[in-house]
Amino acid sequence: MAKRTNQPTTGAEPAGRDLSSENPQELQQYYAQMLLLRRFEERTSEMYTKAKIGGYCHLNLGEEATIVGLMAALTPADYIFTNYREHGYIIARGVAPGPVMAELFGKETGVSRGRGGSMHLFDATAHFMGGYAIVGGQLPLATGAAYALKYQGKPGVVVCQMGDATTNIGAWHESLNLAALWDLPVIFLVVNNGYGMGTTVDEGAAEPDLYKRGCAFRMHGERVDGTDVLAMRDATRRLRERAEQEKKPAILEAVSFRFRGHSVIDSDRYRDPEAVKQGRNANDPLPHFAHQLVLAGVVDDAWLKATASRIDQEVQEAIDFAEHSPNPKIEDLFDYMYATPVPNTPGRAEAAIIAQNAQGGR
Amino acid sequence: MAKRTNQPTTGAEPAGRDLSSENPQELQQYYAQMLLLRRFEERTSEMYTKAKIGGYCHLNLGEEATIVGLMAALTPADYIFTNYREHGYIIARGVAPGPVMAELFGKETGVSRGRGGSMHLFDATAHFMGGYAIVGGQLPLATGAAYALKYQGKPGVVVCQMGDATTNIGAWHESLNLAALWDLPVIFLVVNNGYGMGTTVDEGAAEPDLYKRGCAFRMHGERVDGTDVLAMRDATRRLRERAEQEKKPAILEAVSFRFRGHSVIDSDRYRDPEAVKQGRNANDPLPHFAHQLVLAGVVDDAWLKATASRIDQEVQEAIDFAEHSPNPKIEDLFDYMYATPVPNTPGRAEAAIIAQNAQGGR
Amino acid sequence: MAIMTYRQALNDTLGEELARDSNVVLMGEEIGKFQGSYRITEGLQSEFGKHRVVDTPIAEEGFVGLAVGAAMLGMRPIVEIMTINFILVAIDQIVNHASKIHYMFGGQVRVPLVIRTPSGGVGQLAATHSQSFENWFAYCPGLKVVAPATPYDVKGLMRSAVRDDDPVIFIESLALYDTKGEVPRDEDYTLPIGVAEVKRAGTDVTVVSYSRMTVVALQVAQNLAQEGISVEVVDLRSLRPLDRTTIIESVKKTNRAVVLEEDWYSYGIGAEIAATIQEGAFDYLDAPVLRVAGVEVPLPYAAKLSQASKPGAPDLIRAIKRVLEGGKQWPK
Amino acid sequence: MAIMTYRQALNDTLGEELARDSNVVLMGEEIGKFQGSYRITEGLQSEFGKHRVVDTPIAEEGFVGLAVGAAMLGMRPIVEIMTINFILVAIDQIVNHASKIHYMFGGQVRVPLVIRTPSGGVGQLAATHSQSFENWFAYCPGLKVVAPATPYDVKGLMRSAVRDDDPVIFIESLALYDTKGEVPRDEDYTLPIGVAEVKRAGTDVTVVSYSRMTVVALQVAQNLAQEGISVEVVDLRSLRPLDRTTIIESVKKTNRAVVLEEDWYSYGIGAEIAATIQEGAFDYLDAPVLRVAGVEVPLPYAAKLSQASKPGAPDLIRAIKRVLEGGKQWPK
Ligand SMILES: Cc1ncc(C[n+]2csc(CCOP(=O)(O)OP(=O)(O)O)c2C)c(N)n1
Ligand SMILES: Cc1ncc(C[n+]2csc(CCOP(=O)(O)OP(=O)(O)O)c2C)c(N)n1
Ligand SMILES: [Mg+2]
Ligand SMILES: [Mg+2]
Repeated sequence: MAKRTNQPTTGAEPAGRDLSSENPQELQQYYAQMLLLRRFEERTSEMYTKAKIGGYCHLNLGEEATIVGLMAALTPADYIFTNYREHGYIIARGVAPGPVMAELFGKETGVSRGRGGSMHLFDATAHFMGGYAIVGGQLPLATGAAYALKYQGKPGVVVCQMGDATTNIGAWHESLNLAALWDLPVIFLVVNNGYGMGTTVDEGAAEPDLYKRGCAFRMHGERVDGTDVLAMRDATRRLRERAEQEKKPAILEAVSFRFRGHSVIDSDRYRDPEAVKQGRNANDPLPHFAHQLVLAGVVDDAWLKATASRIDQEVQEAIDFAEHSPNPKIEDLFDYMYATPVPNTPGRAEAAIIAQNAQGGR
Repeated sequence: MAKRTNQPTTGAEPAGRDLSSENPQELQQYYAQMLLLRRFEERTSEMYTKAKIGGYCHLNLGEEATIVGLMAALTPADYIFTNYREHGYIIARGVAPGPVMAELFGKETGVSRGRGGSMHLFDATAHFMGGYAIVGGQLPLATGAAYALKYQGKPGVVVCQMGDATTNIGAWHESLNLAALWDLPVIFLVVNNGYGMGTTVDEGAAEPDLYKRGCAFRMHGERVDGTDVLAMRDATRRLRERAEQEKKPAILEAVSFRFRGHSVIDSDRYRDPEAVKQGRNANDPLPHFAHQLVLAGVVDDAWLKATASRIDQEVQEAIDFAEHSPNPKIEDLFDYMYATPVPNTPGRAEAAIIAQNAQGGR
Repeated sequence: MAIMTYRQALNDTLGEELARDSNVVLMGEEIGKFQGSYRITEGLQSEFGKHRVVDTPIAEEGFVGLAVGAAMLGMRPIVEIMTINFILVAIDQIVNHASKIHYMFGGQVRVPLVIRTPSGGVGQLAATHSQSFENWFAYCPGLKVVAPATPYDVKGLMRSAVRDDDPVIFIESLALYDTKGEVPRDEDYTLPIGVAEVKRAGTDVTVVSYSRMTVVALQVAQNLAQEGISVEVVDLRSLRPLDRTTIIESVKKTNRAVVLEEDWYSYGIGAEIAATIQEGAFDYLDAPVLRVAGVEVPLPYAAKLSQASKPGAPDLIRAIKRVLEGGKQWPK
Repeated sequence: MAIMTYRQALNDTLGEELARDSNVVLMGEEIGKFQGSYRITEGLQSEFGKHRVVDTPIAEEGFVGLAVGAAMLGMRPIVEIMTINFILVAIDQIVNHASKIHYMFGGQVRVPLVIRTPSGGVGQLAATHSQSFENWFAYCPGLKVVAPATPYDVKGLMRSAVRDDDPVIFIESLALYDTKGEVPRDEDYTLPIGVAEVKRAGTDVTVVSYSRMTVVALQVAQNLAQEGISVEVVDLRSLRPLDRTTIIESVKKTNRAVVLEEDWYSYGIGAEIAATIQEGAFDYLDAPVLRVAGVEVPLPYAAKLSQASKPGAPDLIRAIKRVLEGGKQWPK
């Protein structure tokens, strides 16, 4: 909580940490998951360069601890809504990397059947309710999901992830006001990576301590070091409990450092390369956590090595799965158009004609 | 500032007040203006009932002190943007009641040439920049006017009036954030009359102390008794000075009591008639102020009587002016369509055909 | 059969659907304690309680999106937007979210949501309070858009809309709320979304319209019958999906068509209807399809200007006579 | 003459207008330090400073409305909306405010504002990032809407837009930014808003289009010339006001027409064009006006589905051949 927005910590070696109250298997799993996200995103970037992936593509590099800590605190009953920077979230929620990569490849086996792409991942079973690509768009939706949980008397809470710059849009105000007014079980997770695209937090928000912005709704807010997986997990647990039991929404601001440009095609030329390098080193959640685990005797070098190669393998398999999966068929173009069929809508016959024309060189 | 939202003051006779530092002529004028607004709105209501006025029509009854106090503190350089409940504002700003009533009558001599009606009054010379009928719509506009003043290095500030329920819409958040971020000379005046239409402040706002909602932008806010013309004037002066000199925006919440329904066609059946009667008595700015003026020896009964009859006369003349003014001509239908003429737009020839058809029974 | 107003048909059906399914809730500004600005929801909050008939703050984007999110978890919200003019602040949630969620996520989730709102003008509500935007929604795949003209259609289409698993934009009309019509007592009928109706058969000319303009068209048809002109009235009822077949079949029979619409002329609903007819019934047309629509101005307040800017029966009659003469002038 | 890209033409003209008039400012997300997400404003902040090229928070409703208010006090803001998909959160300020302020207040105040934004799809941007909404704005009296296809037209229309005292929606196209064309050196020409251009003369069929689709149409016209088919290409350039005369005169000559548009088929721009043609050139038409448009789905991400959903040259060629055969089938 001492950490300030836009002030990356310096690269000092982290001190040892008392992990005796923790379950070692869980700690190992956190690390493994963080590494999985890291490698997944690195390979995603590579696949984008190889033109296996199209559209816009935003990576979670640097945010691994935020994501894994968050998910460690959630239960299967909970629901998650995110923005377009969500590959890590759906994987950490338990969806296999294969179908996620397949979605990025635009394949029929993808989590959104190839219809959504990188910015629009979804998995109903995992209660992963979608990546949304209009800034702020997911906020009212998540608030509504929390409304439904409360109305239907179901357990669980909703997590609504967003970026720092999203706190400047009107949907923020309306959603938080409704959530506070109606006592809805929702946590608004603000992933503060310091930037909109090239705009810093201070350049966009008149109150740059984002967790304080709940004051306009008498809503509680906290800031947490988003590069610290345990701090993140514990903060989420606390706010989750409060949301579920007392139906009190809250803001959780997780501060981290954006490793690269805004998206894979952003060359990041508005940041000083030296500062970025330093920020990356100082705020990389992986080596810090590994170091702590080693110091605490939870893992050793051999384990780290084995885990790395297992995960490399896992990501490679995801890529292979994506690569070998079938494309959606043009004949299926109008499937999922309407959930309740009605007359005078195009269907498979029309799609077949489009498919035929497309083969004819469309 | 002791006054709480939704807690109308009790009807106790106000104590005498030291007015020795005030200019008696000014005090008299405040009273006369307040009475003018009162009578104007009462007669407007009557004219609506007689079907001289159409559309929606919202009255300022009970808000006279807020309006007159506000205008007393402004200079000719300042600009004012309001919502649709704005008859009093344009009059107190110095526009003659005749053209205002003519606008309500839909006449060519109206302040908006009969095109706007009750919700859309405008007077460029008075810097009265419009009544706006979409809740929250005027907020970005007013912020932009403040932006222009600052950009062009001009003196003056902008006042953006709105109702209490307007603080729940997204445009509030975006506008206040921009104003605070860019240090714009604008005062956001929240007229808290206790209600949206039938919705109380607490039922709409998770932070019902509305002046505090600026915390999300580090913006200063104050609450003032909106039935006290001098308190209102002084608060406006302070915030105006700050806005002009330091380019610091602020929120001013003026609390008053809504005398009637939301608009003239609202029968107000969701409020207890007895409570409304009491609230009206307790919060009527006119008798309270008259009483203070009499106690302080600024006016006497004869003056009050003479003023009342002068103002009745003035409002009657406004009605007569409206009544005898010409209607806009259908032949002018496309005037003011575009400020810069371009080809392929309808003009007077097309309007003439429409006029002809209209005579033929359209 | 019972005679009831359009308003009563709405109120009844909303009450029935609230009673039928506990996942149905009504949401909107002033729909409860205030009883609805146009009294469509009168009495429903007292009957069903504050958690079924929910008064919202003025935050259309927020509560429309909230309803979408709630629908994704199995609720069936019916949202009132006080008038269609105010839907602009919520349109992102409808068009960028509600309309896409089922398709874009590969069919994994449904959005059973109704947004009901009155469109068009009445009285002298002026530029910001008299608009029609149903064409915008009709343009968007993923939405369904209906616009009933009669109490009977209101009931049938509202039931279908509430029970449909896709987002439905339910267009009403301020000027129709007090109109009356016959409705069967105690019958749970529904009307299919996406199907137009020939509301009056005729042989000389087809008038295509929807919502309040259908009522005007039927009146004109009745009047012209006395002059020996036989007008067929096609009531679209749904704007999306659009029932092109019914329109085209009618024009193939009458060989002439006029569209009557309350929205602005250019790029309005009538543009699609005229384009559809010329494409589908090209060889059958004896005259161009004419459009009778709103004059293209921000609607002025003054009574006469306002009146002159809105389409009405005399304009329709003039257009019908023009097409009967094979009139081909442009501009009108 | 110089050869330059559409992007460069935009960048140049914005720079010239900034230099010409100190009341001109650029506003938008990431247009300064970031140099613009599509590099349209590259270098302009360094050249003109932060108070002329203003980076805004993500608050489209707020800064669009702010620009409207600033325009009312005599500034001439040019606002970038990163892509047209994000304009939905700001549309209330444009349609309920900017478009009405001059008329509704009886001509007392002007709104000299340009909103520039790319429309349409490119790559695999999927459902939320590939839409076209220019038809919505074209529907609204009080707005002017232009959509240039070439660097030459960009310059001429941008100059007119910036110097015009009304709100102008300036529609660009992601897929055109890298295309090149000839532009006169050092000449301060303008092009009139509201006037279409016959970009290629022909005798067999008229293709009506705008923005990127005009480029496709011109290519197709060139190719079909080799098959002996003479295509006339009418580039609308302005969608509001719509230059009906130029369209109709062309069709009166060719007797056949196809509309090529990137937006969705139903209720798109093509509907108005087809309706206009059948009304204005009824006796001249030898075949129905066909529309080649986007398939009506929330654009899927997968490359092949996405491709198959967008209109292209082969579709236009098929349609042209159909109208040449007098093809009258529906549906296509
Ligand atoms: C309404 C809207 N405006 C603009 C954009 C373009 N855009 C996409 S991401 C982004 C920056 C968002 O920053 P932040 O909220 O901090 O999230 P981050 O990408 O840093 O995780 C912008 C401006 C958009 N998608 N939607
Ligand atoms: C965006 C929008 N939503 C709804 C309305 C309908 N409406 C008009 S006034 C009003 C209540 C506003 O209350 P408040 O802001 O307190 O102002 P007051 O009328 O009390 O002065 C509502 C809901 C509107 N005009 N615009
Ligand atoms: Mg960020
Ligand atoms: Mg109020």
